[in-house]
Amino acid sequence: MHIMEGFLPWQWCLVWWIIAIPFLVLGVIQLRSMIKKDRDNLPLLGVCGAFIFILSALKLPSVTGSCSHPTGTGLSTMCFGVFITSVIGAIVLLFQALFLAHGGLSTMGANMVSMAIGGPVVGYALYKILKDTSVNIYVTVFLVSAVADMVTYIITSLELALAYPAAVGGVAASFGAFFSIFAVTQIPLSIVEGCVLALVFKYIVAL
Amino acid sequence: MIEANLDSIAQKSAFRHINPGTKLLLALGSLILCLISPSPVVPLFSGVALSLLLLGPGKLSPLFYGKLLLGPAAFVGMSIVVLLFMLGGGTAVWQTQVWWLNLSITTGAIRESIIILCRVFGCSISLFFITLTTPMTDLFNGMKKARIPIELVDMMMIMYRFIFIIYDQAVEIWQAQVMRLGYSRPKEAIHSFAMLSGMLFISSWTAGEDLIHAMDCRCYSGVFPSLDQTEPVKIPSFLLVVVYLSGLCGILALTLTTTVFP
Amino acid sequence: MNIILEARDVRYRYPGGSEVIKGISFHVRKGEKIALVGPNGAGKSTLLQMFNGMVRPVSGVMLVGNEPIQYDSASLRMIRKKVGYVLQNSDRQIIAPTVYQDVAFGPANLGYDEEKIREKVTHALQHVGLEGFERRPPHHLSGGEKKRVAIAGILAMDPDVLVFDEPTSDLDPAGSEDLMELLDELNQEGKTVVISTHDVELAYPWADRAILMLDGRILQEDVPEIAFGNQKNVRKAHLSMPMILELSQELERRGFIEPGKKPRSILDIIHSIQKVATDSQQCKKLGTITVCNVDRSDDVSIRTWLESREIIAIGAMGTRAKQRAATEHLTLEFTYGVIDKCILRALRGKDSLILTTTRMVDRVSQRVDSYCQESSVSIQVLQLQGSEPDPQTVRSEQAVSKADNSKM
Amino acid sequence: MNIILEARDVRYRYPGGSEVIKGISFHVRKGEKIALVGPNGAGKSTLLQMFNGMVRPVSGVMLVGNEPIQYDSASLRMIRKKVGYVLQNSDRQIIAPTVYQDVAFGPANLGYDEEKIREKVTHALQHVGLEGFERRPPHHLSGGEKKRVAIAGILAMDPDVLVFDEPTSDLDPAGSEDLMELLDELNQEGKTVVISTHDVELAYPWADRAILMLDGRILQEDVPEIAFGNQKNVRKAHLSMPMILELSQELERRGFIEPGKKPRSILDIIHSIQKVATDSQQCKKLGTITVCNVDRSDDVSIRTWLESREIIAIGAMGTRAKQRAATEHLTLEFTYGVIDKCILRALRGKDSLILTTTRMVDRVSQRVDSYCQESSVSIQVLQLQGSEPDPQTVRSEQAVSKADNSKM
Repeated sequence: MHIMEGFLPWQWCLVWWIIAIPFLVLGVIQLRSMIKKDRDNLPLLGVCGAFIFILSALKLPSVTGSCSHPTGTGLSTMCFGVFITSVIGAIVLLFQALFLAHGGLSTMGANMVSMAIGGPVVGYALYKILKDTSVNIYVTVFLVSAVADMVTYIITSLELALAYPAAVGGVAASFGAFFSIFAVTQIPLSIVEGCVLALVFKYIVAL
Repeated sequence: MIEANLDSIAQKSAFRHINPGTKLLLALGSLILCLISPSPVVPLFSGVALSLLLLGPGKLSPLFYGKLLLGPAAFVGMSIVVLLFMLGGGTAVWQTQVWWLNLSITTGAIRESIIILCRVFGCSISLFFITLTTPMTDLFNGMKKARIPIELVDMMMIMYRFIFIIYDQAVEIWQAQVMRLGYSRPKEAIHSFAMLSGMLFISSWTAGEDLIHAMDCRCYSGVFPSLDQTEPVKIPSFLLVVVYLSGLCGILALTLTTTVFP
Repeated sequence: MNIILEARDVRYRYPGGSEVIKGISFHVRKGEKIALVGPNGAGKSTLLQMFNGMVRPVSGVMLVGNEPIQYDSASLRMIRKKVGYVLQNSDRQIIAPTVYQDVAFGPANLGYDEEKIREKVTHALQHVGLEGFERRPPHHLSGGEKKRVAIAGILAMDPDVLVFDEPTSDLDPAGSEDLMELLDELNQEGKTVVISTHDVELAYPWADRAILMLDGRILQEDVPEIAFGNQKNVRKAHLSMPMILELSQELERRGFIEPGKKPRSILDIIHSIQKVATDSQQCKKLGTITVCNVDRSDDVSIRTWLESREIIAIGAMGTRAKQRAATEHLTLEFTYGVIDKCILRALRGKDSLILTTTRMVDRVSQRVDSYCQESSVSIQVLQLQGSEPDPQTVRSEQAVSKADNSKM
Repeated sequence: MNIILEARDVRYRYPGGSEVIKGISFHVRKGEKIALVGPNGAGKSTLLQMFNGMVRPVSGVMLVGNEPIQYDSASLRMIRKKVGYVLQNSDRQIIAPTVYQDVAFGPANLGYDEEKIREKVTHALQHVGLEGFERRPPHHLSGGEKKRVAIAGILAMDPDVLVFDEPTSDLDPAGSEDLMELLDELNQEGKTVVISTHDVELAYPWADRAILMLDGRILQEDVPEIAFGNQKNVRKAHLSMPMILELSQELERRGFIEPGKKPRSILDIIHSIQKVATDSQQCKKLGTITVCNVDRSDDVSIRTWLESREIIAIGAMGTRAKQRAATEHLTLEFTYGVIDKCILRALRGKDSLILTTTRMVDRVSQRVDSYCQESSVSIQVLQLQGSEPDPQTVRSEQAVSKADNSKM
């Protein structure tokens, strides 16, 4: 779920862009050193990025109107870490805006914070914590993916709430309203996506 | 979805021969003006003007354009409903009580919502203008000129190239599954989808490894060539864009306080 | 024969794209072998995908078993069970982690119980000659084996019609010949087989009917001799004329073979040349062809039988026959085009042995029979059977009557 | 001729896997056309990848231009500039988002300046007949066009040796023939061409030498007539014998053609049959072959020239010739195997016109010449040139001397 072009006031667009840019810069620096170390990383990252774009553009079966971004970013976080993922996520968002008219340029900062940064950061932290526990690897993958998914929607709701606080109750009430209205579709969705990613993981291991 | 992607339409656009810089100036200029406009006039004007440009000289199919505009409607609809009830100011025009919750729509909320709707309209059309007239390949060149880190642009180019290849694979796998009655029950659908994603991941990875080979075969030493030439900036079209944007600025200045709803 | 597939003026265009199928009408009869030929991008795959409802024509009607295809999901399930489709690229079709799981995908989605699924899978794997491969991961298989797994996955759903998109692309010549033979076997069992291909050399001798497609339209539709014999259309469709046909046209122009004769195989062309050149001076003793049914001769050691013969050439037709040859360590002389090659041998006075399966035994006598009638020679077809100590003396009823017929 | 590629007892095993190349020695001479044939999994691709250092043998030495390959990155760059490698799957080879960028990839990485890059790209695209495609994204191209882009990307680096892995897989027959012709053109320009394939019908008439591979070893290495003529090895290598060769063996056994003659084309086989059957009773008037060099006849309208002739068949050889035919709206009778087909016409007393490029003009006279010498007939080869009003009277020096030779 993307915040579409023009939906946020320009002040907030700016704020989210400013928050997102350091991640992007760090990501590019990391990318540059990775490529310098081994040039072969560039094609691999490029193709994986394309894969993540495709995965995010495919509709999940049986849940209409969904876009399974965290499925892709989750996989990428586990492979390449948070900063590179934020770069890949940014490019995916740009391509979605330009290819599929999905999301937008002015709101890209906000979408990056929720989708390419927030979700992956929390997911990665959870992954680090669970990795050394006795939790089954598939359960870990499921939890990481589902939580990253939920975090993404919480941040999106927060972004909307901050931009449009309610007349009565302010940001908190507005957040509650946005969150509950999107929760109807997003909670089942994040569970489904968690299952999918766990199964994908299982499948890849099986091969 | 991808067969009808906006990039292939841009490849065949009637505006293809116009310098990408000129097109970007027009679209991004309009986008920014729509975004900062406190009144709905500028976004509405710009949206209509660019649409007419696309449908008229741009020769875009009106049916396709209509579908494109309706695309984001679900998100906007849902969000606007929330906003209508939440935003305040002015007098209440409609009130209701759901259980313990007092819901009201005020004139201020309506005014605000209309502004947001118009802004979404104006900004989206500015974005569509870029995507429908300027192919990604031209944008990559522009990005290189704009000093966007070269690694980033190279990666985007590889991604762009492989998006189509991987998508074709995804479609084939999906077809094979459907032909054998996959996706027939919800639980099974999740399973099939996971299998598709996993297979796609593996074949993408091998494609990446093959790509390394292919690049080595061509003596890869870190250079990604850029397109040989882009259309030169033509003074008339450039001036036209500058004049239009100045006009839009003028409208913006004049309508700072204009509202459409009392 | 009943019509099993039919297209009535179907058209298709990609959403927002150009028209790829520009009005096509034709039909396929039950039990036919149809080859759809044409260049890349002619719309072959799109047309094939209409047969099982994967692509819905924007106008016109597709009929399966004389019923127009309904596009609700229940009807589509029925259609897809009836019309099996094998993709060009096996790697896209086989995606489960093991061969068993992959072949079981269709039956499982048909809602069969464990027992029935196992039975279907075992049967399908047997059919394509891959018993014992159940637990193998597909990505360790060779190209030909993958193709067979893909076919087994479709066979397990027990369809009436099998549609193959470019079945022999990516296979080496021996693999292609094996595959075409498998298609023949399936056809002998009553399946209708439709393939798309641009390998004219393979399609020419195989098909009952060839359909030349170009640019979303049917260019020509006829028996292969005619469809591929039209130099102008063949060129238009970016194809090449089958070598045999091209040669025979040149020979005909020079009077080495009778005009109007369209040979379909090397045997035919040799026969034609021989006829004009020598006008049947078949005086020397002809060789014999012995048929061994591997399904019914488990107790005979072919090797022992062979030892008592003089030099004989062995050919095998069908997957099981080849497996049998392998287990008995027989060196096979012929593995494709077997019957024709054995007839050629017989004409030169030499004997041969054909290993084959029950379903194909009749094929041998039929082919030899028809050749004998046409060229008024008589080649003996013998049967090697388990219960008889000396098969040479035991000509099967059938073979005798056939050979007698041919003498008339 | 100089040896340009050589393998000395090379072996290779995948890390932690089994041996795929089990000791192979052979060499390729400058200017040769080599076909590496064998089943899938025989190790063809691995061997080819050793030529440009993509795969490093675990033992044995690879030599390029008599120098052992060094595996440091500077030497590898040199090798890869010298030995161009075209992958089987063009989608895997085309890297950049537009045709221009992709073809420029090699030159740009070789450090050429803008100007030189543009020149190389333009030249390479012209060569494969894709001028005007510069700004197209690859996913909007057909399979054949993608292949050409892939080849242009290699040609732009100006290599001495071109290595193609399965160049005709996925192409339709016309596309395959076009491609083989392009390979011939490149070879005529002095490039050494090595292909791997399992299409014996294409490899047989094309190759100077065929190398049969099986299971990581060389099974046989000889001229195609011999390499493909050994039924046993061909079968072992999962190949099929070329139709022409199979037919000629059958004809030979029956005495329709002289023993030992191995025809390589339909022309050859017709000739052989004719020879035995009629023993040179070539009494009727032969037709002529007119060659038009499209590179040098920009000012002549072929159409006008044609109008003054009686019925004549037109063939085109090479990409540019075909393009010229298209711009002049000429209907082409022959688009592949052109020279042979025109000789066949000439033998039947009919005239033909061949459109071709400078480099291939000599090919025509050579082929006709060698046929004439072999079969002691004399077919006139004329030249259609821009400056001359009536080309019929102007036989080129070369053609005259050749034809005279052949009369001896």
